[in-house]
Amino acid sequence: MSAKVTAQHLIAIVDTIAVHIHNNADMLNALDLALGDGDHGTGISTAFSSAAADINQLSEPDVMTILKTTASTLMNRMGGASGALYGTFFLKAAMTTRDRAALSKSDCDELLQAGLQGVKQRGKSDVGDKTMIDALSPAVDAFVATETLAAGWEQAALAAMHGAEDTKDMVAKHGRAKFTGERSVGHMDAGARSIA
Amino acid sequence: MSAKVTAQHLIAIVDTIAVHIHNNADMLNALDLALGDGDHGTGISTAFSSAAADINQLSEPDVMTILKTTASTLMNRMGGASGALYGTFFLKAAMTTRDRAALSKSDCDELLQAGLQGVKQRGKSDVGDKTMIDALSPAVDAFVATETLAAGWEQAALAAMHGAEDTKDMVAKHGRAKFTGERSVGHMDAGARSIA
Amino acid sequence: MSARKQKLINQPENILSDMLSGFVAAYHDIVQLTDNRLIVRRNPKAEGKVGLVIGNGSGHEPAMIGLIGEGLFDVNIAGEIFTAPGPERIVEGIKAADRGAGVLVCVSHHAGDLMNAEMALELCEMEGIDNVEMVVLYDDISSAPKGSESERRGTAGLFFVWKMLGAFAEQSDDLNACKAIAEKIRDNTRTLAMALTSCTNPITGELMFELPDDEMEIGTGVHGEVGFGRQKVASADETIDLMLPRIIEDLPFQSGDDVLVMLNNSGSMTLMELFILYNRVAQILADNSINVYKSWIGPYATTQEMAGFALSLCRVDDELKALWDAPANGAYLKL
Amino acid sequence: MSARKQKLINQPENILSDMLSGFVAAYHDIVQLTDNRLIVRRNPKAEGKVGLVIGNGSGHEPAMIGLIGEGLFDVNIAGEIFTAPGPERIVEGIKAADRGAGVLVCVSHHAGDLMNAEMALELCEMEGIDNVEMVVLYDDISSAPKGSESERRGTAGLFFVWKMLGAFAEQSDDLNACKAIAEKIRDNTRTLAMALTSCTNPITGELMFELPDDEMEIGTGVHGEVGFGRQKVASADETIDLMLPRIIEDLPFQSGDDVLVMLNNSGSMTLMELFILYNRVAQILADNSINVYKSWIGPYATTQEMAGFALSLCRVDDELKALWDAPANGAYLKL
Ligand SMILES: Nc1ncnc2c1ncn2[C@@H]1O[C@H](COP(=O)(O)OP(=O)(O)O)[C@@H](O)[C@H]1O
Ligand SMILES: Nc1ncnc2c1ncn2[C@@H]1O[C@H](COP(=O)(O)OP(=O)(O)O)[C@@H](O)[C@H]1O
Ligand SMILES: [Mg+2]
Ligand SMILES: [Mg+2]
Ligand SMILES: [Mg+2]
Ligand SMILES: [Mg+2]
Repeated sequence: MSAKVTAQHLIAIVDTIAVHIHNNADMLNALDLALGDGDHGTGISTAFSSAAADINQLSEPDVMTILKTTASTLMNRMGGASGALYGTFFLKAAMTTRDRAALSKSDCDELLQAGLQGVKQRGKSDVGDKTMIDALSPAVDAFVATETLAAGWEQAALAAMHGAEDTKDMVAKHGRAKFTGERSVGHMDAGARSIA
Repeated sequence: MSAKVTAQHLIAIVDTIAVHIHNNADMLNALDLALGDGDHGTGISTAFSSAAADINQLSEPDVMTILKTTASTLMNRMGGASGALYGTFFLKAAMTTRDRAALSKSDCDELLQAGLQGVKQRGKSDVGDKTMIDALSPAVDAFVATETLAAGWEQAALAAMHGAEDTKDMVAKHGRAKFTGERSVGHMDAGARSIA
Repeated sequence: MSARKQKLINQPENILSDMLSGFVAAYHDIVQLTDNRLIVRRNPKAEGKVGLVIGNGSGHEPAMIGLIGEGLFDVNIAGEIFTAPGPERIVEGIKAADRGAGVLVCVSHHAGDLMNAEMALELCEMEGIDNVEMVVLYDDISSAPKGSESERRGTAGLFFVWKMLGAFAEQSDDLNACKAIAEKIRDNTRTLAMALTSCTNPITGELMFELPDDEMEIGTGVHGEVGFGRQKVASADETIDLMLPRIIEDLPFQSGDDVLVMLNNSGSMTLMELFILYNRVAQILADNSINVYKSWIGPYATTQEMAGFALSLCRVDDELKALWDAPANGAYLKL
Repeated sequence: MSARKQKLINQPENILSDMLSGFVAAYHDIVQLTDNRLIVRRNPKAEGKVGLVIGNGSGHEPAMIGLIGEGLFDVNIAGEIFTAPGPERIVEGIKAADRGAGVLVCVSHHAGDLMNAEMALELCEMEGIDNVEMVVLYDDISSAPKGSESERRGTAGLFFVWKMLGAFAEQSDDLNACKAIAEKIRDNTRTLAMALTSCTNPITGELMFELPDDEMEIGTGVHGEVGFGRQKVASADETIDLMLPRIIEDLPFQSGDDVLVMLNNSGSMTLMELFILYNRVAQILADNSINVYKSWIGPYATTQEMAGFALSLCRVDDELKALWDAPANGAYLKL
């Protein structure tokens, strides 16, 4: 287990997210269909697949370029609210990595916190508003609370799952319109988890 | 049983038709609904009711005025194909009664034949075309074939019923679009029958 | 049966009067409602020009009330739902449209419309109103075979007559020339329609016809009359591939022809679908070197909320192109 | 559930491209499709005038592709069905609309539309494209209480902004004045919508929401978002009596006000019903001495084939009346 996240690691991470979400796309759509517009899974899935494809095209990319490329592909291929939010997360994360060849645990802490901050600002929302933030925020906190990268991903994924589960209940109480997104967010982070 | 049809008789006849058709309006609509536009019964019913009302307004009308008034009310209140046809029947019939105070059996023969002729011309159709003519034509023939008015109405009504029944079968073979009209025609003549 | 069960109306017997009142209230700058319930132009055409009249059953809105106005028709006699108006009202319409150069009574070919118009003309004769002509219009290739064109139904393709005859009559003092133009447009127009769902009669709330959810019917009329082809619902391209070649062959439309194209929304098709359908229409016409002069996509002659469309082509020469491009100001047709 | 199960499309993933190709094929005299799939005016507005851009999810046709043209908008960025386009495409749209006097980006208030527009403006800043402003538009009184107007959804009433802002920008070289007019129209507009049936998502073929045949819902959004009032289907007059007073109270519209009125067809309402509904609207406004300057009845912002309508009022002064009457030439809005 490497002590730092290199460009190669990052590409592998995005690839894994893409694969995982692709495998869950139909299920996400099905959830969205509960009463959403049913294209949520398809949207995220195609967007992450293109992101993975795009960054694998890059010749000898640095960490920042990988994150920026991921951000722009996500926001432009996904569209909608989720496209803007996922894109913002990676964009703000990228901004913290200028001139870094690889990312230490503390670099990753900073990166994740910046991404979370960005999503909160973009969405003008915070924990408890029943959005993806209720999954993302505990995940970032859990990551930061750990010592090693490996432990960080583990704890983040767990916290995200719990956060998503919580919103699920919250949301179930608050009508189905927002339900779709929350569950998909849960899966999104579940995707991130499989990386560790 | 009077040997002649007077103005009073004529008014009574139209009244009876109106009542009879009114009582069958829902059933005619229901039949029309089989696949028609479902307003056939309502159309005929309201039109005949207005016709009865209009001729009862007339002060000391002669036979011709009664028939003309009936014709114009029918064609203008009913509209559609049936309005034109029923209206034409009474209009052409009226034309044969100029200056007549009452109608003898032979006057009635002439009147009914003229009405039938008018319908055939208006519709550019004849027996076997699966229209109201298939009910009307045998009815007129049967009437003419009898000696007395009473017998005439009896035979006419019977023949009309048979004619309508026949078209019913014919039509059943030729799709339901025309079905509505034929059955309603059968009832129209059934209405006439109750007069004898 | 995915047809809508409920409609937003008041008393069924008041549908016609409520509708006409609301229509003229909204468009009083274009039309007015006379005491005898005729829809007439707010600004009558010039004296000495030919008047245009049409009567029809209601339920097809915007046809024909929405096509009364400058460069279009002068008077519409709206009958009850799907029932042609009687002869006396048609005579009133003829009188209202008379500007001293005669009146052309247009008839969409259906038994009721035709017979009542014929009786109206007989009444005019009795009353000594001469200089009235009638023209019977038809376009639906599914309702009678080639060679029996005059037995065909009048459907959505009559739109081309209304628009271009309207432009012609706005300028014309020659009744026979107006009739001739109407016939010229009619004889260059061909239409084929299809339905994806049925619809309900607003008076009774009952289905107008039966059509399973997974089937479509080709060749339907504007009252949901049965067509010739019932089959499983196909894709947009497949549907156009089934319909357009029949239309092209019927006239026939030939390489080098200039045409107007209409995709009429029968009721509840989405514009999204109509644009997707039109995309295929444009491809096929291009493949056949048939040039689209102008096209029109939207609701004109509807069958209540029926999901379906009519595809109509009209071959045009320079005279008709000019008439198509002439200004029109109806509540539901502006050029 | 009386919602249509089948749509005439080809591959679901090609809906947007098939639709846009068909649309521009039919209306190439008014619009063109750029390589990066923007819908732009065939005849750009004069140099030195303010450009107008809007991005939106598709599925609402004719909005907004049908409102690109002279006296209307310059560029539309059509996203996938019900999905706002991403920021880069919006930036491309801004560049395409720039005639040297700056560009106003209009946003119909929905989370996705707003966030992507904000990001687009940030990208413009990074790229050093200044002279770009954004205005967020909303009108739906059912989506947030009085006093929280800025939290309300953008729905069919934005039609009034599109038309009158379009007329203003056609003549204006002042970006801030354009933004001010947009806000003025927005702040004088109030809308309430209802649905009689659901509709299907064209990509999945699934219902957008559930609504029993014998019930209607008041307060729905343009994606079938839930409203506040579900009840048995009422008559046309009762429905207007439920909706119009809420709209009048919200602004409030007062005796002596001049207003524009819109009855927007959400999809498969018949014009017959809309005229019957309008008849009651006109009565109530007259009873309240509110003067209807002009009205518009028809499909503009649709929710696929949903049966329902939006009722919208806009209070106008002489400046806005002149802008309403100014010429417009979009494929689906001509004045
Ligand atoms: N203002 C916001 N702040 C944070 N998250 C948001 C906000 N608005 C939406 N979201 C998230 O985005 C999800 C919706 O994504 P998606 O359905 O793909 O976009 P759209 O709503 O445009 O279709 C919601 O489930 C929610 O988690
Ligand atoms: N050309 C015709 N000749 C004779 N009878 C006809 C003709 N056309 C229609 N009919 C008769 O009229 C009936 C239809 O009447 P109706 O449904 O009330 O008028 P519409 O068809 O206008 O709704 C048919 O059943 C048929 O009997
Ligand atoms: Mg969504
Ligand atoms: Mg009938
Ligand atoms: Mg009828
Ligand atoms: Mg979406």
